[in-house]
Amino acid sequence: MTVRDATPGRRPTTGRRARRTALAAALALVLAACSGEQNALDPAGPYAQAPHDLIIWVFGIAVVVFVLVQGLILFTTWRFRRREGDDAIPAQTHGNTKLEVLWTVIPALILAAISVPTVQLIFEQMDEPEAEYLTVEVIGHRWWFEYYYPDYDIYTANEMAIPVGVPVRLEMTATDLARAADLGVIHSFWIPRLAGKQDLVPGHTTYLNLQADEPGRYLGQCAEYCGLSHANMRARVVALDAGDFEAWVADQTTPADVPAEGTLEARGRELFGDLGARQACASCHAVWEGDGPRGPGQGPDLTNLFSREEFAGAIHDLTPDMLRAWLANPNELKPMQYDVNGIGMPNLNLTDEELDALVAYLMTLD
Amino acid sequence: MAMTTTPTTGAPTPRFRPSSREGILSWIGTTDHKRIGIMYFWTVLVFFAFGGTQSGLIRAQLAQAEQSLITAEIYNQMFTMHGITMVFLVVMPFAAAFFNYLLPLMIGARDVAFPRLNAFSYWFYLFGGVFLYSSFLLGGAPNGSWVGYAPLSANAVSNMAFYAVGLQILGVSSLASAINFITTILNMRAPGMTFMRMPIMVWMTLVTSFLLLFAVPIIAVALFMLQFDAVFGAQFFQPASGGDPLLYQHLFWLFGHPEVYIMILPAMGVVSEVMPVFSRKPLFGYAAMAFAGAAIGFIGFGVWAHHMFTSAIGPVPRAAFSVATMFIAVPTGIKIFNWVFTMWGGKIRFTTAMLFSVGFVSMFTIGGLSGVMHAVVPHNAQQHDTYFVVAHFHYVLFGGALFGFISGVYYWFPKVTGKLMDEKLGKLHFWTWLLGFNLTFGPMHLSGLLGQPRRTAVLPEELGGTVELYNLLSSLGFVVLFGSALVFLYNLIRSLRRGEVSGDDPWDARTLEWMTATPPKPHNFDEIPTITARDEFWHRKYAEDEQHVPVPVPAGASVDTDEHAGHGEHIHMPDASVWPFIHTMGVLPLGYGLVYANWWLIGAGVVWMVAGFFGWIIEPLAEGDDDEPATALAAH
Amino acid sequence: MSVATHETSMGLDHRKLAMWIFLASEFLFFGAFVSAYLLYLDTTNRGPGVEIFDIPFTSVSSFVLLMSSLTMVLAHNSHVRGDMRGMRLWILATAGQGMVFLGGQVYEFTVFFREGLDLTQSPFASSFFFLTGFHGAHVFIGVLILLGLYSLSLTGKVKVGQDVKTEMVGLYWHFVDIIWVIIFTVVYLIPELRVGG
Amino acid sequence: MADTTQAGAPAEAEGGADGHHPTQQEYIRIAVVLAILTALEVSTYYFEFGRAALPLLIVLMAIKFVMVAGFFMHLRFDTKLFGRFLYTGLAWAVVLYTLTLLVFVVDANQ
Ligand code: HEA
Ligand code: HEA
Ligand code: HEC
Ligand code: CUA
Ligand SMILES: [Cu+2]
Repeated sequence: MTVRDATPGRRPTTGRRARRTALAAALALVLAACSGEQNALDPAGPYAQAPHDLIIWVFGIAVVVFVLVQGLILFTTWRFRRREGDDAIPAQTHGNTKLEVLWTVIPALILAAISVPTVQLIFEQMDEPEAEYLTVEVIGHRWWFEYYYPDYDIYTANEMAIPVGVPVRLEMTATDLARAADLGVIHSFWIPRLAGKQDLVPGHTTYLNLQADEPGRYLGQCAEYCGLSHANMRARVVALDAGDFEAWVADQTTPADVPAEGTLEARGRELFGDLGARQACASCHAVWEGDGPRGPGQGPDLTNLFSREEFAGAIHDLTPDMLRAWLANPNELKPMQYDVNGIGMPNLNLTDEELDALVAYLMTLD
Repeated sequence: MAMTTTPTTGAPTPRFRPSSREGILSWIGTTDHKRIGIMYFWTVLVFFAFGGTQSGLIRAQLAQAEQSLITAEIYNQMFTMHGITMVFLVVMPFAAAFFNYLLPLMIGARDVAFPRLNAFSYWFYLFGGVFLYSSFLLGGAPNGSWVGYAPLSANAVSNMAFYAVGLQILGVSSLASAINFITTILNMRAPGMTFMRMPIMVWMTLVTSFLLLFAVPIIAVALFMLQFDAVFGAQFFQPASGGDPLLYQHLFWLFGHPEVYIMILPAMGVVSEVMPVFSRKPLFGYAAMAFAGAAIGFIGFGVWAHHMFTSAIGPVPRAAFSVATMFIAVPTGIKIFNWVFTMWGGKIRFTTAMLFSVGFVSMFTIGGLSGVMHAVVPHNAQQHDTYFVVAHFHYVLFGGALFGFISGVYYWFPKVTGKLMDEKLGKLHFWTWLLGFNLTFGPMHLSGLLGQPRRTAVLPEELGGTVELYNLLSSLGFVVLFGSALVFLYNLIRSLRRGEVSGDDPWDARTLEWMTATPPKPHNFDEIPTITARDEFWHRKYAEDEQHVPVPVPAGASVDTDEHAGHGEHIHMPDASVWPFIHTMGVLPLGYGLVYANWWLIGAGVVWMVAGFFGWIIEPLAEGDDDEPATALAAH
Repeated sequence: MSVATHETSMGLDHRKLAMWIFLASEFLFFGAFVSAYLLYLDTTNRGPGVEIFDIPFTSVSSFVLLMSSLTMVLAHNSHVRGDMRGMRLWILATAGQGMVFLGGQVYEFTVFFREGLDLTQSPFASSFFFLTGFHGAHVFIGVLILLGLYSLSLTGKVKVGQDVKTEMVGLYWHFVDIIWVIIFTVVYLIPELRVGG
Repeated sequence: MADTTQAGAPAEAEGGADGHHPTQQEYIRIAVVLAILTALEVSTYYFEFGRAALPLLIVLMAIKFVMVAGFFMHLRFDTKLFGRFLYTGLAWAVVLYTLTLLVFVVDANQ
């Protein structure tokens, strides 16, 4: 698969742990931003770079103020400490208007200086990108992100593929039962290396621009507390070279294959559509086979499930074993509230035979 | 307790008044502002232990990546209750403890304007806290964060009904205190105590009370709406029927931002008292200090949306609120520099109280600077809801408010108890506190910028690589803080038992409260002093020569303990009353009724409170008091 | 001499001062309800909107509440003059008008309810019932206080020369009235302009 | 805030106007005016005032408000401080909530 090829082996490993042994000082760390896929100090696109440049500058001012004030405190407390046996009473100065005006005016000037570029950048960041851009619609659900590409009629979840060097404008809102505009709560979409965060508010549409300058896998996370599994609602952006992106689009717009009659996979497909007395997978998940339903229901669209690396809010690697464990007991892998308010995926009490068949079938979906 | 003595309307004189000054009943019935202040203090300590324990669980869970010591549900309850506890049950009532104890003493009054209302405030606070904590036993504590955003919290499935009702109760308590304190300050100053002669602590009490007065009603509305959405099916914040979640955010932060200044200004008041005394100089720039405080309060009302920069608001409000927010740094800066210059040229004595005050100025500045960084909107989108914000507000709240209050505890402990706190233990407390604090919250700046979001029950593995160390340091910091808190607690209890006797004026202090007996008598002053200057007490002790160098006045330091000077018989103090307590208890059935939509309980609570209120108003303030002599001043 | 009337720095009665302070904060309380109402004016969720109001009916009850302010001030006036019988009479008249107003509100709510407007219908409905309901709750408390004042004056707990007590109750009552002056215009009359009547 | 008021100098407070409280007749006259104003308000429901209706209603409301506060609540005869409280609260509420509603309106990104 093109997507996976484009981002080989970028899973976090213990290898990186060695790096954190050095306890770098705050200043050094902020200036020489260290790496990490979810690191706001390591921007990888213009919409992250501009705020970063601004804050570095503001941080510089803050450091100066910090050093000045703390230095002044240290000096004063040292210089004017009472020495043993000195019981004299110091002169009773009550104030000094000149000084006081000084430390009113100077901070005001500094702040005025900060606010000008701040205000400018606010508008720049929120305006529509000037260049041709790609639109992706984002819907926040408890607890996963859904993406829709109106230009290509593509549905996917948790992992968003974007072309490198092209601005992307996200159009975002939130609901829970897809498109039923019901029960949604606020989420926030945040890929630190590509852009700041923007909330997804039910009943509103919000916009966020982002752009990646290099191919790669950029990590992020829902950043507005959204209940039980807020911590397990992650987001990934996979930036692809133009060619790879085209291949990805082609793949995503191809319907799923129907497995050959009599195979385990076919049995899985059958179960997917009908679990007897239990709720069928198909009642919440769509698999597009060229006709029929398209797009997510209550759960993610699974047509191209195995084109993604992670699943369930991008908290687990998508492997057959993990998938099996998920189907056997979703709550075990990710706390959800299906029993309480119908949010999340239920435990369908699948038998081993059913699990084998379903996993085999799902593995054909790439 | 006498819950059964339901009042009978119209009874001429209630027979039920605790008259002794000892025993539990005397505390339940007390109307003495000093004893109420002491009750606030001990209650705060208990809740602080709860809130600290919750943060301990948080830190344990986050000490390493992908841990599951506690479930996500428990984690969410922990940080929610931690936030609520620290804000509403620790910092705010801590301020109330100081205000209560000190305000009348500092302005030369015998009590606050409404002593029974004052007791009412305390009991409402206590029952509000008990009510909130009872949720642990009744199916789960609130779990929607201390800001309780709708629609998440406006949902019957969440435990946030307890939050909505509990905070409502605490709000009533605060509002009553605010009205009480404003009236007291405006109306009960000793002769000669003009506004510009009031200690800064009193100024900050006044400003804080005004902030409460105007902010509490706003959150009251937000909470009512939340509560009715969650329990009674109202539609305020339900997007499905067109309700707008942003309305809740606006209402919450219209309260919430003034609230943060409600928490810091009292501590600034404390520091403004401590610094001059131990520098042996008057406060530098008194007028600027008073007005900067008022300015902070005023501007503080106009910046609320800086908590919503990443919400669904447009660029114009983002820009406007960004600029407004930044400019709060100006009056705050004035305060910082004035404190430093209070020390400048002084002879600084580094008692524990002074150390904590210096710590306040230093640590608060750090928190303030990260606050200004938050206000840079484009980058706020990176900082918002990360540990960088967590670092910011712990620096201003813990490094600010708590440092200030603890400074105040060391400073006024001798006034309250007549004993000095142990200085050796105090210094141990200070240095471990400072270390533990920075160890806990310093690294959070980094983990936040490196991408760690707040309110997450697990530290993700893939993030763990970069921020795990910082989280571990934070967790270690908690251990240091915990140890340090134990030192503090031990010091308090030890000093209470066998602390060195302090005398009336151990610090060579400047303000009125040190001029009376230690501990003060129930009526505070045998004779209400006439005020001729700011720092009245100091000026009675020292005169100034031409070069502003003070010279002791020979027999000037006469402390007001002279039995003969007072006209004991004329001092008429309010008697104890159990009615505030009885009245207040009705809030429990009312509260549970609202949470469980049980009209019987609601009805019972209302009837109880109305009956209790009647008992209250027909009981004279003091025995044999006709409540209002014909010469009533207000009438003519 | 009680603490409450101890000579004061500003020469003001504590209780009056406190009442005014309290009333100042009430604006922030009602203001939030009014804002929510204005925000949700058109958010009716396919249910009834402002056209449901019965302006003539509400005008009458508004008028009653307005006139109760007159009787309230007359009660205070009587009290100042030491005319306790007159004071009691006017107090009862005030409480009576308050109850008429409340009765009107209960009637209005029931009618709306039958026509499909209840708390859970829409954000508009919720904010309408909250705003008017919380105002109603204030009137209700006011009536309780008035009756309390009345009975205390019978038992001699409120006497000649203690007219501050009546004045305090009056301040609260008038305040509830001026809030209704605002509500009547902002909630009923102004939105009704658009409906065209 | 009356920050300049000297403690112990209740000069302003007494206002010296105590004796001039209105009489019963005056109160009744005020009530009659209020009644007329209310009738005028309600008339906007029956008659077409066009674009004048909104400002008219607001002005009438303000007049009624000030009259009740001024006469019935004695603001005109009491210390200025009380009025300051009342109108500060009112103004504060108007400013804050107007700003809030503005944020909903000035909203390019919703
Ligand atoms: C005591 C409480 C307190 C105090 C005093 C402050 C003070 C300030 N706060 Fe803070 N704040 C909180 C408590 C507090 N805050 C809390 C609890 C939250 C999080 C709520 C939540 O989401 O849960 C928060 C969140 C918060 C945010 C939102 C962050 C986000 O979630 O995205 C912002 C944004 O602007 C902010 C800004 C400020 C500013 C500018 C100040 C200023 O007042 C600071 C001014 C002080 C100084 C600047 C230092 C001294 C000045 C000088 C030495 C002069 C020279 C300085 C310069 C020229 C810069 N705060
Ligand atoms: C004044 C306020 C205050 C104070 C003092 C603290 C103190 C501490 N807080 Fe804070 N915290 C908040 C206010 C405060 N907090 C708020 C408002 C939030 C946001 C909540 C939300 O997101 O909704 C928050 C959130 C918060 C988080 C983020 C949680 C998350 O987002 O997931 C963390 C994480 O580490 C944390 C840690 C701590 C720690 C370790 C302390 C430590 O400093 C605590 C130290 C205390 C002790 C060690 C107590 C020991 C006491 C005793 C031993 C005395 C015993 C006495 C008797 C028995 C009588 N807090
Ligand atoms: C009641 C609705 C419902 C039913 C029935 C259901 N699911 Fe799900 N499913 C969900 C939801 C909701 C999620 C998203 C959970 C999350 O990540 O928070 C999900 C997630 C998944 C995922 C992970 C998708 C991704 O990309 O993250 C897979 C795979 C999956 N379901 C397969 C199945 C199969 C197979 C069945 C039938 C045996 C099934 N589901 C039945 C609701 C349902
Ligand atoms: Cu979605 Cu947090
Ligand atoms: Cu704020």
